[in-house]
Amino acid sequence: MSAEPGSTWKETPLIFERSRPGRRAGRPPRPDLPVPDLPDSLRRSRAPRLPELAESEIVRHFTALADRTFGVDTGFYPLGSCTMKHNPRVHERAAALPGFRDLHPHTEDEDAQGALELMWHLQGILAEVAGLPAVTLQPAAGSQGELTGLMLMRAYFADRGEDRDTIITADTAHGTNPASVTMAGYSLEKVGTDTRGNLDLDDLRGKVNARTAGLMLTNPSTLGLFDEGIEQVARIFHDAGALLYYDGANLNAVVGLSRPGDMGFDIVHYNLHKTFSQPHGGGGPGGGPVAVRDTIEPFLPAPTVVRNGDTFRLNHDRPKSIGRVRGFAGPFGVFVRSYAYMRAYGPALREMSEVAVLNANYLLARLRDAYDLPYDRHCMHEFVLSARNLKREYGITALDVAKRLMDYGIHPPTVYFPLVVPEALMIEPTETEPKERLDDFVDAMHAIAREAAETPELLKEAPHGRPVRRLDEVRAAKQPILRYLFDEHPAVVA
Amino acid sequence: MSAEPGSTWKETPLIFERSRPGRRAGRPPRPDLPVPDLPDSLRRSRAPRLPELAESEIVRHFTALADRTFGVDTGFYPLGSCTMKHNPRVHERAAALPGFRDLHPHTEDEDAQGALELMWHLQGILAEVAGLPAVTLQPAAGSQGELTGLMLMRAYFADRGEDRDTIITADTAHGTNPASVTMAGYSLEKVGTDTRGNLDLDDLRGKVNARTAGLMLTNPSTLGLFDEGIEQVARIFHDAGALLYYDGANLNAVVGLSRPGDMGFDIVHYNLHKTFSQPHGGGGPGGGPVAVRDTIEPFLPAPTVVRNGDTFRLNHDRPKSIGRVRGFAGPFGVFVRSYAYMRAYGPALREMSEVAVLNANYLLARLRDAYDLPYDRHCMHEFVLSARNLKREYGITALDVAKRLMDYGIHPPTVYFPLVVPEALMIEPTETEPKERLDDFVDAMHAIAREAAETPELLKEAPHGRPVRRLDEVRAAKQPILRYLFDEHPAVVA
Amino acid sequence: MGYLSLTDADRAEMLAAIGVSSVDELFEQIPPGVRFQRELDVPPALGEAELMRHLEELAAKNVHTQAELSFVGAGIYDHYVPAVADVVLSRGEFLTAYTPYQPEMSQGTLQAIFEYQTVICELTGMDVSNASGYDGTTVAADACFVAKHVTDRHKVVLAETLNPQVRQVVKTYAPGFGFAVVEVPHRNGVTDPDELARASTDAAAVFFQQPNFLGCLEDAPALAAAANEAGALSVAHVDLMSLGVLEAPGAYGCAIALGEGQAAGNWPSYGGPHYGFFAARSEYVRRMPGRIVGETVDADGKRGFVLTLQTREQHIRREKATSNMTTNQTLLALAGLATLSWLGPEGLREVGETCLALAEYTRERVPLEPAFEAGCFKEIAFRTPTPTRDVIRRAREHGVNPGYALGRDYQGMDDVLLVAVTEKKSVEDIDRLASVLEEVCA
Amino acid sequence: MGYLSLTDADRAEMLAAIGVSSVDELFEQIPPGVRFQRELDVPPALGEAELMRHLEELAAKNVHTQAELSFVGAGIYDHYVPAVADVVLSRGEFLTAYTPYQPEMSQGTLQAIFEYQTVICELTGMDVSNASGYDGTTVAADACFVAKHVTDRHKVVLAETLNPQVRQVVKTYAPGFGFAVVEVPHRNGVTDPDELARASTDAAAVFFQQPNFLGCLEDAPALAAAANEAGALSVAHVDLMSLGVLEAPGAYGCAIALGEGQAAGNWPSYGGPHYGFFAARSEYVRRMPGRIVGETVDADGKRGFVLTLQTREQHIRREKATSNMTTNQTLLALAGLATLSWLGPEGLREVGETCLALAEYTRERVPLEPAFEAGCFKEIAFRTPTPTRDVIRRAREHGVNPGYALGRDYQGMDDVLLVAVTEKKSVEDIDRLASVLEEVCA
Ligand SMILES: Cc1ncc(COP(=O)(O)O)c(C=O)c1O
Ligand SMILES: Cc1ncc(COP(=O)(O)O)c(C=O)c1O
Repeated sequence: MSAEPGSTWKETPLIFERSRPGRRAGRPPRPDLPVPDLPDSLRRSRAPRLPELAESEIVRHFTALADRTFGVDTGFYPLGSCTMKHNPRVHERAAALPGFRDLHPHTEDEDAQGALELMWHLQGILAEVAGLPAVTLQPAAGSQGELTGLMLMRAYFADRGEDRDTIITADTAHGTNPASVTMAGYSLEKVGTDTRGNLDLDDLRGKVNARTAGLMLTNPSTLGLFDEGIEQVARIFHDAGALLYYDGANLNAVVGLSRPGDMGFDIVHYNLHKTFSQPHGGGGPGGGPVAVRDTIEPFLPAPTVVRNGDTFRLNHDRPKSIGRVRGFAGPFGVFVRSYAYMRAYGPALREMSEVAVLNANYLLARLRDAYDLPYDRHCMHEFVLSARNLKREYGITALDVAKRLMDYGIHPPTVYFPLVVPEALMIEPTETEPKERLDDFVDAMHAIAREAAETPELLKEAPHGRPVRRLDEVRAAKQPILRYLFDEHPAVVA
Repeated sequence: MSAEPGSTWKETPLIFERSRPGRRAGRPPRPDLPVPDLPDSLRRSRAPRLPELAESEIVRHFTALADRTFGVDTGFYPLGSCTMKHNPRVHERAAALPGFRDLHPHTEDEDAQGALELMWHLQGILAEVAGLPAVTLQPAAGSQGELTGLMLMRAYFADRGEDRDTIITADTAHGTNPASVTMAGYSLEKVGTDTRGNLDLDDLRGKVNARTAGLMLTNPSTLGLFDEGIEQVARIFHDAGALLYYDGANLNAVVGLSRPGDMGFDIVHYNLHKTFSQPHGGGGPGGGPVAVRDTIEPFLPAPTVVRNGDTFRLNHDRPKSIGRVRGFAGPFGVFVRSYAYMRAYGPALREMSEVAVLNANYLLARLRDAYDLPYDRHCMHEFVLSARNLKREYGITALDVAKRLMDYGIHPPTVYFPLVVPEALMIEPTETEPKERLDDFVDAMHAIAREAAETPELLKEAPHGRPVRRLDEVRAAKQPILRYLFDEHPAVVA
Repeated sequence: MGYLSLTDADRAEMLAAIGVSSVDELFEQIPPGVRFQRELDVPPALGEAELMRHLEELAAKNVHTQAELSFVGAGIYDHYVPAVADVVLSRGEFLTAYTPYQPEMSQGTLQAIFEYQTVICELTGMDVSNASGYDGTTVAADACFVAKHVTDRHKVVLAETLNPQVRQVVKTYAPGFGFAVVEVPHRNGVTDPDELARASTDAAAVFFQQPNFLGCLEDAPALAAAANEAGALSVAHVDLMSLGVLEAPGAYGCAIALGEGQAAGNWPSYGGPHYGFFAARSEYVRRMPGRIVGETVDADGKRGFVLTLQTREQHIRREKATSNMTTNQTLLALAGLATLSWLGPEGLREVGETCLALAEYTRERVPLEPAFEAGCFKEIAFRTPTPTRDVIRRAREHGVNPGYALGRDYQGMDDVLLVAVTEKKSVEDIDRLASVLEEVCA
Repeated sequence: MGYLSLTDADRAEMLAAIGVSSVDELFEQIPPGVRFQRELDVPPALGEAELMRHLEELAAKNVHTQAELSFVGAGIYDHYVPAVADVVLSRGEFLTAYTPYQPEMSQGTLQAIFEYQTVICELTGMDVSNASGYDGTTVAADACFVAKHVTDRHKVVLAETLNPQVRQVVKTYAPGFGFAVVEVPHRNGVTDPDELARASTDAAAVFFQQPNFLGCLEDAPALAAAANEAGALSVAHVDLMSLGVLEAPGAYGCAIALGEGQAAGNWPSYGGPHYGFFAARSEYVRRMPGRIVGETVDADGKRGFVLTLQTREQHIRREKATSNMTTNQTLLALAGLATLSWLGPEGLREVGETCLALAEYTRERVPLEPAFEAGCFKEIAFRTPTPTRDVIRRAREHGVNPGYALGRDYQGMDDVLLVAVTEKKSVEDIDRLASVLEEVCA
């Protein structure tokens, strides 16, 4: 029931608040058989308070929640570093084919030839794109790809009897890189960024030594800039006997244009949900395959997909493998979608990246006068602006700009990352946006810059057209309410 | 792009206004073959101006349009006479099974046994529900069922060498009844309604004679009242050698409780999209099967589904048949859904109708004090209120009430029908609504009655929470714009 | 059971509010004599899991178009249905809304129908389209009803090359309209314009199909002219998927263009639900059957869409209405809109060119005599050395369903096989068809 | 090609605005030495129709669970996935949104995750749940990382009856955590609490599974107690679908409950994507891995939901984060929420009771010796007279896949067959299994 009739955003109670004792939707089969007793110690003592609703109300509930969710289907979503491109609907149709959707992962290889063939082709395309020969599809996401990559380094050096304990990352690195370093049991060393946005080579030379296991780098960097010194960087590490790890989150910039393997990277992860359009699903699923050089291939997780003649099989017999990092052979449904995306382009995957870069540079060119540009270069598939000019002059922050964009029907860019740029607005349009959507965004960003001068309070109080406005995150963290508490639940505020 | 940033309803341009020359989504296969020439007189001379969009924009367009559409999934939809019940999602899954969805209608019977078996069971359940032995599934909707029924009457009397030219309908009849009468080549006679809402028997006796082919009646009537004199009515027609046709639009009130065949009806149509939950799809599709007595069976459209032993087939050999009224054997996808709905209830279909009637009477009991009740009786599955009290006292019409309900997140009831009730509000909750939704509606209707007294202008200007408000229908009819006119299209107003 | 959700507590409260002690009391208005006393004799209730399994078992008994290489068309075609059509069909709001009687609640449906009407007008070259009819057969009956009032004549002429089911439905409706039905036989697969002209005298409407049911391209402009000269309404039954390459009926002077929309965006689904499209020249707009959406403005001057010209319709005009239709096929028509928008002008032309090319390739590769000389679009008829039904049966033993036996509908054509191709067929598919026919006809 | 939509006119305008004459200029920042010069050697582009056909052909090469009567489980189960789960998965907004960094844009996703967290807490009897982990294996590694920090110990104990893949993943992560891994063998299908207690000394965490991988019901309370007494974190790996009838880990004192969520609302999908769930007692909340949603209020005092306790996370804490996870499995978890909401407390209990009843019926009907004495829930192990792999192969020739060969994972179990049932199996299905095994084992 609407709080104030006429307001377009109706209140959406929690599904538990929509429940009524005795309501139900699903009626599982109940064969005419006795139900054996369980020992008291194992029998459920208190029924779980699951929702109790009719099916019609369940459908309405999720329909209402979906209406309060903004996706790529809703509009422009230039969330930097996340590559929010169009998700073709044919991917959902394909992943739902019974031969894929209902295939049990313990199926014998000879009965899963279609699935294995798809994965084998996917490995091949990924290898060609990275310029590295061997691929594991197992990691569940980019972060796990990173961790897998670091485990591979450990195994590689252990196998060579070398003892190296440090991983170097850029100060522009995504938080997952240092976090992965710790989880892999390595210690972390940071290097700075020079004035052109490249790795600071002098700083680097001073830090690479015999203890150095390797580098983790995103290229193009999180600034959206291709590292112009990448060849020297690679030489420095390889000369020190260390390895280079490529964080593939920004691969969408260089497919068919420059290959990590050719840049000198030894280990690469891909984010299938970014570059190859697995729908992001409100947070996931994803896919984080890893490609490596021959020298590292023996250590890849088991199983891998291999081909003999016309048949394909899972190879579990990998004596030097680091082991498995996830269940089964990876998130197969994601593979179906990403393989479909690749096949829709073929060799024109190169054009995919060209357009991603063209779109980003067009936005950059049209916005550079209204916002600060920390590194004045052509960008790759994304770029980082700073709202510090608005902050200096009108007290308007990157967050205010982000919130106001919502009123224009546009999802905000990534804000306050990378950390090296104050008031950062990290903008990634992707290749699937038509020019009109880019122009809408330019118009909105210019209008907001004007509003910052003329009606700053409008921005401070934004958004005005969303169901809620400026949530109290401090309160959320200070007095955490992390689940519905039923009778003890605090009354709905206001 | 939003007109006023902050407004929740974004403008949604026509798909043609989103087009750009040279854009495209679909790329059909192009075999490497020469394309034969066509004679100039047959070759397309001017390309059709179909939309030109990227797939991402097509998806966004229809997503935006869906957001501007209110369905049963969105909320309570008590549209009288339309039986807007929940549409179980499993129906969509079932209808999409390749064995159903991809089945070509010219498939030989032996290769369509599953489909034919389903249709045969459906016929059987429909026959049992109507209390009549023979069923055709062919008619595409209730209206076509009506027309089919009248054609059957014509064939029946012609076969008996009788010449009858008049069909009698009630003054409460739905518009499709008189319209069908004309299309069937009959002339129309109307009978009145008595003070209890039953057919006026005296009026009726005076009108039934040797020219009378039959009666078309909805029972319960469009007033939601069961005709208490139905037995006398049947006798009057049968004594005159005439037939009775049952408009099944209100069947949801009586399934398993009273059967049209037992009431004396000779021909019955069902609205599968109403009683048996085929989603209404913004206007359709529907299904309008017809059941008849043995005496009329020979005239049913061909083909019908027949069973011999364990096999099923389409019977085209029906010498006395009126012929076919639609392509193939009917809207099969609709049959899958309605059969699924029936199987979800089994004999409890009776409970379905009981709850539909209980829900309606609950609403009636709770609303009778705030609105006029023209016929003071228990109702069946729906009931008709009148806003004439609000009109008299505050100048508030049924339309104002309807528009204001939108602001409460509820779809308005049917208004200004049936014609015999001034300022009619025709309310049908259906059996799938939980009590909370009924109570929401009661609260809203009471609030609106109060608002009528206190803030009538709020109602006159309603709705306030929808993308548009009070459209100019006169202008639409006087200066019809029935298609997009491209360059000549009138500029978007305001 | 089923989808009911009242709890015992709900029931008790509700009965109390009503002031009755049991639900039965509510049914006392039903005369005892017509109350149904026993339990319904219907199959038992199934939970969702059991229900799906039951339906899967039924579906598995059908041999669908993916289960063999099929060249059956004859009115229903397996053109590719793009995934964007699923977006429309799977959106709960489109799926579960009804006719947009309350425009403020249904701007999405209304705008989409307005867009659909525009697409149909563009393809057919007509001025106005309705929101859909039931299917490709009933729209023909609708056209007869229009012609009856426009011309005051009592005869309808049908080319024999018009889809047999369409002709059957027109014949079923004709008595109610007081129409006599005249059929004009084909000459070597096509309709002779002079013969049609002679038959058209005093006709209210004249129907022909392009491409026709035998797969042949008619001299449509000449047929339309013949009808027009006789003062009859010329009605073209056309295939939307052909109109990227074939001339629009509006361009050669037809009064009405209509047909079966399935090929554009609907699955075969054993015959339905699909949509029939109906478009006409503007002079007939006030006689149009069914729903029509128009553009207007709201109280604030904003553009909006409404059902319009409703004075044509049954709920207002009752016995004087132009049609008795209310529920139509909107959802299927919107799937058509999505599909045609996805194809765009380029894509639709390419589909047409691919059909033309594959049909020609079929003519070359299949080791049988074409039954007719006329050109074709996506269907082509061949003579079989043995009865066509036998050829089909034997070919299917090799996993290929070679087409439709025209003998089902036309006397003297027991040895004629109608082969349909769409853009989904590959050169290899046709090679396989050819070799199987080679084998079974040798 | 693909999904690009810039027209030549667009390109020209955009290049002009940028001030370059060609796209290549934009790539001059890439050192010539590392530019890729040739065309990518990948398979050619396919239009949507051809792509679907290619994928359908691949899918058709797989023998899926509907294609034979299958009793294979062993970690992935074919419980019924209700159609309401499709509603969630098919809504474009849920599908195409990302992590709800901007709460005003994502209240729907955030509220749904909050509801999911509540459901997981209710089922496991825990205080707090995260928004999902990758799967049932990686959440175990996450738990080790929590235990490492909470206890400062360097050993993890795994019952051998814990899913082999879970054990493998823990072993893969262990070196990075500086963990030694100790496994405790099963005794007649179950874990001996005393043996586990002995092994638990100085352990950071102790893992067991209920019901365990061999299908047996462990004395879970005793195992939890053994771990707790040793000062280790007791971690229960549980099956959500069992928790309508089996006791909640929280009720018998576990510190952490986690597992594979697939059984509740996800399709088998050859192993993923699925969701791992992770729930813990409140004292560990600030060490939890992954996203957590919390309730708060907005500037107008309205209730709303946000990602919270982010100081745990990598984007803030970086090398000190409790996990490196960012992308998770939200969409799959929401399908789980929809499924569990559809079942409700009654339905989940009924699923559990049906599993118990069918497993017992299987024990009675199958003409083989149960391999273990312990009670079971939905899986039961039998000894086969000949090597289990042969029995499976021969049974499949009769269209029945009788189960999983435990010899794949456990030495000395080459003659043990693990049979899984769910509520989707009927009495007739099990009778058929029994008669086929009768035949192939005779
Ligand atoms: C630069 C960078 N590296 C790594 C990641 C982690 O990838 P994932 O989210 O797939 O775990 C991301 C994505 O958030 C990223 O943007
Ligand atoms: C009483 C009544 N009769 C007949 C009809 C016509 O049924 P249909 O819409 O299925 O053609 C309707 C529905 O609009 C109705 O309410």
